Amino acid sequence: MSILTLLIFSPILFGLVILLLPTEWRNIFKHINLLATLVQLGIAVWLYINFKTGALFAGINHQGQYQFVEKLHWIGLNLGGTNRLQIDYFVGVDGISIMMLLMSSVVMVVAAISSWEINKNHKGYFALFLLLDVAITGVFCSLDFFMFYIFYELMLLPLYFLIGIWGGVRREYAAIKFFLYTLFGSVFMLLVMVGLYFSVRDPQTGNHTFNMICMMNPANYDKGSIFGILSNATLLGYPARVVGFIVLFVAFAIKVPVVPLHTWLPDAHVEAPTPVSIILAGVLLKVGGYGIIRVCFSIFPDIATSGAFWIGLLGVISILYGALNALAQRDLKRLIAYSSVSHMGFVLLGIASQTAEGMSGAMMQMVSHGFLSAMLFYLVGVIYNRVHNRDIYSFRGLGTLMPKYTVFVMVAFFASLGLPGFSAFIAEAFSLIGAFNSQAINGLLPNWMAVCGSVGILLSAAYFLWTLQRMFFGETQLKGGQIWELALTDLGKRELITLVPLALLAFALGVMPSLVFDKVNDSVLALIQFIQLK
Amino acid sequence: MITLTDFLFISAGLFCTGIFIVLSKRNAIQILIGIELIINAAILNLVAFGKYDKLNNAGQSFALFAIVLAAAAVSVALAIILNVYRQYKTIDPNKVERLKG
Amino acid sequence: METALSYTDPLIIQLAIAVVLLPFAAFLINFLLISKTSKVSGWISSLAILLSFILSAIVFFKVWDKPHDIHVQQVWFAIGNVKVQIGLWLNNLSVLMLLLVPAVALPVHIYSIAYMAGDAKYTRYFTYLSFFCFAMLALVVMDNMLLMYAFWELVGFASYLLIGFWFTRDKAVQANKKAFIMNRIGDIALLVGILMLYAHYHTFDMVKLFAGDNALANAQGVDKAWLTIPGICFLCGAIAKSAQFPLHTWLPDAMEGPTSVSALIHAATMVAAGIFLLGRVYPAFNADVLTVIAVIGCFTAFMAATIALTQNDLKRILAYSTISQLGFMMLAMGVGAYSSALFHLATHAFFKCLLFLSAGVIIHEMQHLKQKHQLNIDPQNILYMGGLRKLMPVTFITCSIAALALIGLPLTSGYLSKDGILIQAFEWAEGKGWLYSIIPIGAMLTSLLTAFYVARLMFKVFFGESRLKEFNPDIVPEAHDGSLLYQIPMMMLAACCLFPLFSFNPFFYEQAWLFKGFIASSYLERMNLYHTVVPVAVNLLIVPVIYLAYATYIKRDAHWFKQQGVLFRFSYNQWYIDSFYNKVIVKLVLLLSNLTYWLDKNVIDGLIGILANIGILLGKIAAWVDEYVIDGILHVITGIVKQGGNFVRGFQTGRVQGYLVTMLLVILVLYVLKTFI
Amino acid sequence: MNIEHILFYVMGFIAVASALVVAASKNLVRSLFMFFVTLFALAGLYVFALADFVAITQIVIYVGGVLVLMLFAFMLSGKEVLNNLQQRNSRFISLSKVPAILVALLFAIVLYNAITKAQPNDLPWIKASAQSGNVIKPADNTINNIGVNLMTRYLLPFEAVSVLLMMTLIGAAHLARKEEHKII
Repeated sequence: MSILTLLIFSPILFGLVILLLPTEWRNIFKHINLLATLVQLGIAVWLYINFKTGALFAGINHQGQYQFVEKLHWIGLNLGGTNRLQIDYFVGVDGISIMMLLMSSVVMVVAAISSWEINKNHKGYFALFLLLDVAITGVFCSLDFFMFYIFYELMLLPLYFLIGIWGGVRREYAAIKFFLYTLFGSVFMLLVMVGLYFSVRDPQTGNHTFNMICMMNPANYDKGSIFGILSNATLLGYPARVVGFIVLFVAFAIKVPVVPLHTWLPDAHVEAPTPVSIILAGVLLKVGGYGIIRVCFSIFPDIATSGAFWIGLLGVISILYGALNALAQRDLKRLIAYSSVSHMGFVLLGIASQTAEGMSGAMMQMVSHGFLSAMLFYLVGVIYNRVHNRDIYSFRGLGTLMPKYTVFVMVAFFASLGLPGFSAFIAEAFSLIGAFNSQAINGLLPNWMAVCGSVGILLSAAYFLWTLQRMFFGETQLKGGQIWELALTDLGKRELITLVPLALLAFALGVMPSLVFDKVNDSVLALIQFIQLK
Repeated sequence: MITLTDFLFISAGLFCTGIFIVLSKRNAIQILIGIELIINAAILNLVAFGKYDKLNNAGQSFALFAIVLAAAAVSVALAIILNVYRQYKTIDPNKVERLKG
Repeated sequence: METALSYTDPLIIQLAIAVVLLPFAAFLINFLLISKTSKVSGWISSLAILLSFILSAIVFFKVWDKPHDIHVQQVWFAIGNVKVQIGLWLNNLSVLMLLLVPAVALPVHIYSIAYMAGDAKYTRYFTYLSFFCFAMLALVVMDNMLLMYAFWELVGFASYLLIGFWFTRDKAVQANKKAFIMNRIGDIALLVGILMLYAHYHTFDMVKLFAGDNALANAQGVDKAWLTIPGICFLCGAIAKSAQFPLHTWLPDAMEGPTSVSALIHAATMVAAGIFLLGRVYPAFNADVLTVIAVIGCFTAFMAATIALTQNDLKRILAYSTISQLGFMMLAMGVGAYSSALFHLATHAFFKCLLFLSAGVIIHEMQHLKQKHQLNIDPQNILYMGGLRKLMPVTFITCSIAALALIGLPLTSGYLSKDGILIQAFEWAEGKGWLYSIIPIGAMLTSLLTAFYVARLMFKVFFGESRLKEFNPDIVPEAHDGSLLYQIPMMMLAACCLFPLFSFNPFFYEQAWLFKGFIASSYLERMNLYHTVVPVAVNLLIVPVIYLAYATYIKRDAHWFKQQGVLFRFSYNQWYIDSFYNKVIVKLVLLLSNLTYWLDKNVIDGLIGILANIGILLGKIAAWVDEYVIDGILHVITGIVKQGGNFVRGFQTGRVQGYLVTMLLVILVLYVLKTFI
Repeated sequence: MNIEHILFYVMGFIAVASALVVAASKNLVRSLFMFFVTLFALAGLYVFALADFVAITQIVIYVGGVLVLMLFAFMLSGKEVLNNLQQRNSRFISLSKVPAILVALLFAIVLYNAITKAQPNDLPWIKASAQSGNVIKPADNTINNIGVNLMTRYLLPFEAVSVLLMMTLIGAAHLARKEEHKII
């Protein structure tokens, strides 16, 4: 059994333990849960340390260059003649997925710690939590499209229940909205996946295959198949590959989320319990970005290039639109949710630029946003747990009342608005560099996009600072009066233990971006080269 | 000369009467009598046609078998009827609906 | 990555790094170890800055006027095929700043020990201050534009923290938000400029880009537009940081911070970073951009000076004065008086810092008076002051020196630097048409206005009788010069405001060592008439102006300004620029944001809602069809089957005779069928 | 029309008529006795069909065996049974009998139709055997021949029937025995 398999499925073991334990022991469930995520984090760190870099380990479209690979035949059905249904259990990591794995396992630990507040139906909650953990890890490791899809769908189920059962007042609405949105995306993805399957043959076995890496090589496409590069097939009057790309892109864009497919996000975030918000913002959104890189761009590089302008445009719109919306919010969690939309726009912009700087910046932004949004949502959770209110205008002058809390809020806010020294600065700067570079290198994105993107940084400063001013500064004045003042105690030890590592991580990545860039660089270069070959 | 047709008519009459008895009676023993009548109608036919088989005597031989078998059937049937009566206190077949005692 | 220009000396490098890192160490110690109100923190920070000062002096003397820049680099991280370097670039400009910052910061630190003594967040204050010093020092030595930008933002961040130091005051919080956001506007422009340069030249290295003759910026055959546009972006960055029109409004508001902070950050160092930036990237500007710089500088200088004429808040006057002086520096940069600009930067740092520190002492005393007599006055309002000359002699003397320097009277440092700017502005305008001569004339006018408002300030504060008696005749105003901790730094600075520090010749700026340090200037010789005429004319004009102020405010026999006139109100309301921003731009942005939110809620979500409703409608239709059509058919079928079953069940009576009847009937039917059909 | 015919028709009439009486009778004992008559009449008809041995067997087994068995059966069962076995409230024509009558009449019609259509006298094999002399004459002694045939040609059915007889004997005896215990 390879280390990746262990990484993916170890939470299941813990989940089983939780399921088997009697309900009376519910108090130790959270400890088991935390242990599970810590074990996973340990494995992820081990992977990160042992991950080899260099052009020979770039991954992307070379099967041999992936690391920690495990490939087993999983489903193989003889369909008569030469046709054989070939679905492999195929996992492996390259520079792009290793960072996602590490980031997601850190976020999961944070989410596990913040699950301390869960107060009903412990068994179900933690079982679903661990199932979600499995699915997320699986998505980042799978190299077989079928497996990818299964894990991708598997994420939906626990999330739906986690929001729908443990959520806020309008939880059912939010859960349904979330579910429908994402399901809408993934259902069409299934069609494209099947189309790809019937277009691609594994050169070794001659069978149709779901192997994503085989899908990346145009030589593996059957002549005249629907997604074949030379076959010029059409779907609905458009070239089939364009349609396929758009469908996959929409599926992932919903996850990212890209304006105008983003409205599930604020609702889901607002209604979800804190740990789920953390996972949603910290990891789920990255699945979208990761999917765009791993699936959309790698399988349809030709379309990615011709459609880069539109992708970049969507990115810019997301940046500005999300930021403006955040400016209009009264609910702190909603504000942060919209800020996520804005920040993820940088990912899209960076990816669309198809330059090494832009791609790396996008990767960095995903990692950085993973930590920062986890931190932000955790902080909102802190205050919400205390007084069950998140309205910005309900609070004033928290700085005097909760000094430590305010320090962390400031760290998180300033890190998010791109203060140098924190990861988001490097990430956003390099996404924008990519966008600027694009004009000179491949001419995909016009300069004004990058300029508009930078305006997004300005707006993010505006809404974060305004919030700081409204909530934390000034004389202390609370809607709930004396009762709230007593309830709003400063951060406890457990909360500090969660927040300090996150803040340090954000800081470390800001000072030593090489922690990410070194691992990512080869893959990014390979990806750029791969895309340019088309 | 007594023709075959005469025999057949008589046997047909008996047969129809037997059917009538079987269908209409509410008494198991009477139904049994009806069945016997039908059997006898059949035996009459066998015997009548047996006249034209002197060598093998097929008609008469099988008439004999039939008589013997009918007797055996009657004895079994009677035993069953008595048992049924013991169980249900009736021998009306229409009222015997439960199969399990 | 060594260029031909570079020349390394490990000792200097280490010293320079130490200069930068010492305040950072103080920051860390204060942040992590020292308790909230411990007095130790002040001494730690001061010690750090003192050491920094000493080391920077060593570095300064080793590097100043050497033919080689010092440039060392190390790989920070690699991205794509590009290696991003981290490094130092020490040349005259940066070592000057490197010396200037601790030189100004040291007195401010000492002053702060006394000034902040009673504050509940004493340690926090010094933490921030050390952090600022670190960021500022790092900013001036960085060779890498990305890092420079990083520290550029960090000084802004430190300024944000310090302006909002008393964060329970609403005004302070609004001011720091405003400062940060307005600075951010410039920062974005700066970032865009940096990124454009990177996109074009694939390096962040300023040495490669701008230093020497073989710099990329001077390379032939490159589209100069790729230099001009980033140049304009840099200019925008500098405008925001140095509080030039139209992004100047944050600086007066920033006076909400502690006065010592205003002295260090918002008068001497951080705001000068904009000028420093222009100096660093000077080759990026072509003649047109330089003209724009000059125009902006001149306009800002003039505008701020007119506003300063009518303000009553002591610190606000100084803030507008700072804006005005920064405008002068911009102007100097624009007209090519590179060295004069930096010269003025240095001299201005000292005298403006001193002015602020004096103001701090005065406000401190006024605050005491206010509390003592329970007066409802603004301690910063100069209208309530007066007569402090005799009560606070040390403050008066030091403040006067600074004021004279600001006015630019001979024997002060201000005279040297300011006249340089004026003269060179005239030289620049010569032969370019009358339109260009507006700039030197405007500058001259501004220096006269400066003389007026400084005189007004001095007269109102120090001369005459205390206005407090107008409230209550019984008040005996008491005020003292502060303790030695106040006095020593002020005296140190006062000494720096005099000419000997910069030139042994008090009248000719050309002889100042600082001026000569920048070879970029080509105006080394006293070539023409301007060098004599302009200083004489200016100083001759200044005397009546001061007298006018004296007549207006002390003798009160001149009534030149109608207090209610249009011009007065225009000036008093700061040209309505701030109100314009608040009422138009902020409103516009908020409106836009509400619009997008409305869009989000109603259009996008509405669309989704409509889709959902359509879905539900379809669902309902489907349900109806299901219930009545499909189920209906099914019901009919089942009904038929049921009826059939019921019908057939009739046969299943359990009556043996009934079966028999059926059986026989079937036989009959079969027979009949067989026979007759 | 000779005496033979007359006797035949008389016999036939008795058989059918007594059968009808059996059908019509409400009284079980009466119908049983009328069934005697039918069986006797049938035995006579067998004689007319030149099957003396069958006729004898008919009388011996049916009349002497079966009927006696029947009578014994319910006479031995006691009075209560006897009363219960009496058919109650049965009219000859009642609504419940209509299907029975209908079916019987239909069968009568069908049989009549079949017999007349088939014309058994003109069947090929009957004609063939009449020509080849394979017809029993009134003077023939058939018993000998039957005995030989039973022991040779029909030995297997004979043995099977005998086994069957024994099984029914045992079975009937088992079924008819008085229950000692109630069957659970």
